[in-house]
Amino acid sequence: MLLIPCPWCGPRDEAEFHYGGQAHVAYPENPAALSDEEWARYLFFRDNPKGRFAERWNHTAGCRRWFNAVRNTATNEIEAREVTA
Amino acid sequence: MAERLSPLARFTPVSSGDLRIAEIPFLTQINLRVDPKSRAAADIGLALGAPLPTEPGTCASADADLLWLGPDEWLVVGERGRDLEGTIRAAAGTAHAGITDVSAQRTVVAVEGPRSRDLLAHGCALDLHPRVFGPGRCAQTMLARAQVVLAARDGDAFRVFVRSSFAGYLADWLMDAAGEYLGVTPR
Amino acid sequence: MTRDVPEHPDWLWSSPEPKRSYDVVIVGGGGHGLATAYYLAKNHGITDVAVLERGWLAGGNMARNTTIIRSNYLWDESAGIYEHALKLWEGLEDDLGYPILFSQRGVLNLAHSLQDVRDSVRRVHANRLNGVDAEWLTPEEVKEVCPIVNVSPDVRYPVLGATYQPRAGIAKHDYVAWGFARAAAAMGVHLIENCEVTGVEVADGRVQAVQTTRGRIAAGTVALSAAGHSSVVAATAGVELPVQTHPLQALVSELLEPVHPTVVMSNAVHVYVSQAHKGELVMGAGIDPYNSYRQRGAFHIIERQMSAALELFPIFARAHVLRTWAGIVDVTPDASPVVGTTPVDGLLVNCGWGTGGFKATPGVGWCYAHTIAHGEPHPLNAPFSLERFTTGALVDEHGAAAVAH
Amino acid sequence: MTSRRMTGWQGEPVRFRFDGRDYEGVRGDTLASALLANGVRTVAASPALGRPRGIYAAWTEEPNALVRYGVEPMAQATTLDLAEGLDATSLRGRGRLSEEPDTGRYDAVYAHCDVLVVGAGPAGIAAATAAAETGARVIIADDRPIAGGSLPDTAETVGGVPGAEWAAATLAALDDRPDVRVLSRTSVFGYYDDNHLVAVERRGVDAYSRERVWRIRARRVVLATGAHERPIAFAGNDRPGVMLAASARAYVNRHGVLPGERAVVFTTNDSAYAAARDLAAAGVEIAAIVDTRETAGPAPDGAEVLAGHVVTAVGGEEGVTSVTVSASDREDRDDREIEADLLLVSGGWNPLVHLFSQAGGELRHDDGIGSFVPGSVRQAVEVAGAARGVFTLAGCLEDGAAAGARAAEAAGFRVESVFETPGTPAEEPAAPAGHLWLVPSADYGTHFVDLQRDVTVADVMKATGAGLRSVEHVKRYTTAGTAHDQGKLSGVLTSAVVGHALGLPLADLGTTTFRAPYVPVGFATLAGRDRGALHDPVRTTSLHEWHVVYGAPFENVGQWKRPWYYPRAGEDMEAAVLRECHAVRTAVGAMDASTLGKIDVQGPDAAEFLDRIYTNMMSTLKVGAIRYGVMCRPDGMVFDDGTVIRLADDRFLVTTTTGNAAAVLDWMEEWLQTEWPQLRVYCTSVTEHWATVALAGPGSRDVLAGLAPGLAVDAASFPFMTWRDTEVAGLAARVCRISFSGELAYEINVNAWDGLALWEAVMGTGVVTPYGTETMHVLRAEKGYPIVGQDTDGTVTPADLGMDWVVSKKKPDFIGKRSFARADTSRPDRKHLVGLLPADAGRLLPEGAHLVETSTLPEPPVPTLGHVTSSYRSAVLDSTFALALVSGGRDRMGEVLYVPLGDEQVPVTVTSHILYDPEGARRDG
Repeated sequence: MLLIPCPWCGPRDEAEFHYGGQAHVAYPENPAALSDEEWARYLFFRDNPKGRFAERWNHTAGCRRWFNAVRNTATNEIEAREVTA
Repeated sequence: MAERLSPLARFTPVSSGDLRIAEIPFLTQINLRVDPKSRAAADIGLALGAPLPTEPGTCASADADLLWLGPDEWLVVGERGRDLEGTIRAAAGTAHAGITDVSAQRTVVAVEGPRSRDLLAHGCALDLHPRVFGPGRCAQTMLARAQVVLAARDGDAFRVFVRSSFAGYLADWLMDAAGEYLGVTPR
Repeated sequence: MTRDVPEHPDWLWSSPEPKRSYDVVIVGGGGHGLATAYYLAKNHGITDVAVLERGWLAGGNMARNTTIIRSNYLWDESAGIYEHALKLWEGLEDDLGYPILFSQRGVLNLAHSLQDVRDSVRRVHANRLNGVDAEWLTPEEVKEVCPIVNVSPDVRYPVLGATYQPRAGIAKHDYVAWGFARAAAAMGVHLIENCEVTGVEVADGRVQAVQTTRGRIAAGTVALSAAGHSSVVAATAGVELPVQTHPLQALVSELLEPVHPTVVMSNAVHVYVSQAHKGELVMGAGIDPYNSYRQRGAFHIIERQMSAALELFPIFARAHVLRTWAGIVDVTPDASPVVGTTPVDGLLVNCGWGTGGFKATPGVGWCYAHTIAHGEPHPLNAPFSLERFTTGALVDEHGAAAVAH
Repeated sequence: MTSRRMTGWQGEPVRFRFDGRDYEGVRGDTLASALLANGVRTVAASPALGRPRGIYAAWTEEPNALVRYGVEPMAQATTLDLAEGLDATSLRGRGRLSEEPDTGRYDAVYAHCDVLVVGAGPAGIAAATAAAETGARVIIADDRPIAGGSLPDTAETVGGVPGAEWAAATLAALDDRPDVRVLSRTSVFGYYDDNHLVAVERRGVDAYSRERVWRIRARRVVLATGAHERPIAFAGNDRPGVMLAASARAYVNRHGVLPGERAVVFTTNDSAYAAARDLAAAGVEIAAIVDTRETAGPAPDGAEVLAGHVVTAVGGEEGVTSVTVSASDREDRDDREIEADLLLVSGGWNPLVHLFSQAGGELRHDDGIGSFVPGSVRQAVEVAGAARGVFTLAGCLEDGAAAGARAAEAAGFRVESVFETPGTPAEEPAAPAGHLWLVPSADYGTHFVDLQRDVTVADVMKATGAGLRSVEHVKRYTTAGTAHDQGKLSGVLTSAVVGHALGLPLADLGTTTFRAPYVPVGFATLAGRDRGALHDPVRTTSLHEWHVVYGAPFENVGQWKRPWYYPRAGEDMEAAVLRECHAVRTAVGAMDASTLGKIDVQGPDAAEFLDRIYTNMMSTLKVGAIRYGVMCRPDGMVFDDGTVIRLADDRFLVTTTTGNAAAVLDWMEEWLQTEWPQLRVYCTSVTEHWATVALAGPGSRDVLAGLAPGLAVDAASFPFMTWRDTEVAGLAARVCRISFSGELAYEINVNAWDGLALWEAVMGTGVVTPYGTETMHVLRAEKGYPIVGQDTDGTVTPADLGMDWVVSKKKPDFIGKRSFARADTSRPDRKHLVGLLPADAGRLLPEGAHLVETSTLPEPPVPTLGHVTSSYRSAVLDSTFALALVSGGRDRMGEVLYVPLGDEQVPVTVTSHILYDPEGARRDG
């Protein structure tokens, strides 16, 4: 059970959170202008590094805020955090 | 007019020297969303008699209880029948604020007494030690398998705000867990 | 006195020093990599092959799965490759000359809601059209197949019925891997342990070699078969894969006298359980939700699984969890694998099996070997291309196999 | 049999039964000590070879003495408290699950502390005391019923009193502190990320819960878990009467039991000498001490010490009768047989690094002790005492105190006074231990490595001979370490034997992975309170009790209980549903629709936000009006549907399907917070604030008019897809004129606590038929309205459903729009939602059945055209009918397709999915 630092509520058990995958994958400015390949990248391709990974969490059972954290996927240690703008 | 029926109307309150569990039905509850730095937030605080708490996990008490739910979200709780929505709406004026009557969305279970923390610890992962979660603290979290808003009050007393549809489950769970502190013999 | 599992042969494989160059380098010495090497040699006569394993052979998901074998998948594409695998399983013990303990004790997939029932019946009908044995059982019939399942209507999520595939079952995972390894090694394939691939060398759009912790090894074809580590290896060749790596936990009980005659799976309550040959109950759950390469899950997943298991099997109440563990599985957006070519010439990929890799072992080894030998996919694995994510022609097994094991 | 209880040992007698024979032990015994006290030597047959086995150890490391009793399928006699009437049966490797239901209650507790100390031996108690003195919140957990770790086994003194007394008194004092919790009989069995540890407390059959799982979050952890004595592999080392030396000492000092009369001690180190002294003092004759080292330790009175010797054979099939020893230098072999009934073994000590390793800690090989000790670790953990290779009592006390202080300091507490460790008797400095794992031999067939799996050195050598180089492979080849004891004694020994076989140092081979749980934990224990009705929350509406009273069976929809139908006396489901459908089509019915998700969406940008979320246009909706909407995922597949009602320019109320209420709110919050933070919108769930009663049928207007005299209900005043705030039955209500049946219909929303009053008022009119979800499903299907999740499966677009009209062509973008242009989503032969009418109007197609083109079935694989998603008997159509997703279905109107059912090919005709009132003539009544 990871202890995840919600920037608002403080550290809480992993079970209170919903995982949101890779951070900083913005919805494309103009999807209609993208090729099928580019759109497929947005839909289905996400980084999957072994090591530092900027990812999103939602504190669903708490304040319901989304935030970003950097976690090492090899050790599960959360290294830093920032609130999603 | 027919009687109102609370979600735990069939639940019989329990009381021992160490532990008391009872429903507090029909409280007025308003979900408030507003930018905490806005003029509207300040005005609403004035109208309610206390500034909206901005420290996460805290509750302010004035004419109503103001429970911090999120950085721009509060649960304003008052006595049965109070028009808190009107008060808040009037204070907010035309400013952008989300003001929603949720009085029947959740009911409240009061858990009180010296064993209240022991009881809640069976299903709540938060550290409920009085130094960490003493009077004036509140949190949205899980109690057993139900989402709740938990608020600590003076004298080892807690209010558990639970969604109406989960109230029956939570009451059953609390009674099963409380047996140990109510002197129920093991099966 | 006889033991509860058969003896292994006196000879398994040798540990040769890697050569500087091979026709084919298979990255990953798990079940899939070993089966691929075996079928390359057996079906295609290609034996200048090295299987590179970063740790010990078949020590990843092959050593960590719950050994369930079935082919009752919903979509035609999935049924095609899994049924091909099941047919190979049925002859594998003779084929490999190894006692893999393939036991066709049947698999029950329980339904707990009306929608579960619709989805299950749909799958049964689809299976029959595809020549996959499948039946829909009422709760009473479930009880006949597996008397210890609680089919009382008075539980939180009653059993409303189940699909049943009689030809499905379990096998002994280590024995399967070692059977493939031994047979491949006997045909000249080099099995190289403690040899981690740290990079794939590409020049002019064509694969050249792999860099390893034991030096550079040139290769005509590099075939990835690295499960949870697929994206890490592929990334060194500039190839991105639509997979995410998650922990998947499982557990065993103490050894118990036989009590559970079949395999029971329940997607709705996230439990699957069989009783292995030695007598231990083998159970698995859903994946842990976040990306991780740590072969470790969280304990509340196990606690939840126990709660669900006891709803179905009250008799398990005083069984004990003896050992828990986790593998790391690579999951695609449509819960179906990717088996085929990549934008890099000579670099092939087999990944994204999520929780379904073990049962496919001979089938995917057979198809992947074909793909390596011919440079293009066999019709059975052609639907599982990388391109499907661009066209949208997904093989979406979420509905039927979100917790597919 | 003679009693082996030491004379003068006091204890309340306890009667018990083992393998059908009656015995007597004393309170405080384990089953194992009681059996030994009764002279029972053979307690089991080995699982594979059937060799007789005796008690080998004294606690959780015991490999042989497995029993079942009551509902417990497998337990160790060495950890089982002797209770009056205990009836235990020995096991041969496998347990047996009891058919008797387990009536025990189990539960869990969350706990938090600054310092968690695992193990209440000398090091643990010192650590806890040192930490507690700083004011830190401390939990100390120990798996034994009596604290003190090895102190009760060794009878050493601490601070001038017997160690066990010191331990009990110190712990009692600790427990009196407000911020210290002492957990006895509590095994910490798992160490997870972020210092989350789980433990099981065995509270006993008289407690409210028999066993309790502790979920502990600790800022710092001190592991003071001690060490296990390790066995040596030699010929016949499995005979009853062979026992670990320290375990024999424990039986003497803890239980007053003599495990034999005449003992040989086989050791590589000094610790067995102390055991020999205690046994001798208790009356066991020490025939010889066989020490592998050339320089032997000081002999206890009268015992012969054979330095540089090993045990080469053990005589006695049913139990040790003699021990053959030989000089370990084989050139100078000088076999000698010594008569004995007990052989004590000490191969040195293995620190218990299981939890440390689970925590992610690296292990390091320590040449001095010849085993693995804790190395580096990321988590906030200290290791103290024997668990890190400190084997003296004074050393453990000091090490523990230092670790406890360090842990408290790291948790932010100030160490103001140094905790004075109590005095201990002077100890002779130990001579260096020797390292011997196996006694060389020409035949390794009875050199057991894992007693419980019957694995010998010969088996290990067969594995290495087959080409295996990894200890993990050898474990799997031989099954060593996979039994009930999880290799507590065999693990390191197996590695050492592999090293011997391959000529590699133990340090290079390492161990197999240590995995949770450290001790077996019951399934029911872990399931805890989440059993039966509490397995998963049951969600109910405010009308639930009424549905129960009126006999409705319930359908599980997610966690909700929804009334399925309301059978009258003598009716089956089919009859009830046909009657309910008929009532709605011809008169009026009412359904509890409270479970639909409801989200209040407020803010100046609410309309713009909903335009982006829904496929259709919501910003053009007028205040007072209602629109049906569909939302898709970015991949273009239908995610949810429902109605949107506009309450004000800047306020909407959105409804969702029952199952997706939480998912849709999360979805909206995700887009608002992470993609469109500039939009000024707030979303709030009001699902349970409202109770919703759907009133449907041509008679619904009259019923509503009667209940809401203030409301103008005529079609012109209250048109379709509008809403009104009014009073219904004297209750403040919001009435929406929407229909999911095609009939004139209303949804009446009141405050949830008024829900039952509203429903009773509706039913009080005497003309309204209650109907359940099944009737609702039939009625909507007749109208061709899809149910998300039933007629869709995550691969269906709005166009597939024939809902092009709900997909805006005007909006520049909305979630999912781009995907509609992909090659696969624009294919003409996609599966479309169509209706099916069986040629035989009485034939009900099974939901899930497939469609094929031909009237005879070819050999598989047969291409499928699609499948039946919904299928019902229709009162109003006087026929069965179905909805189906069919490849190119909209181009197949009127075609006959076939549904293979068993040996039959059932013909069906493809029709529009709207089978009833396609003109919509009935919606105004």
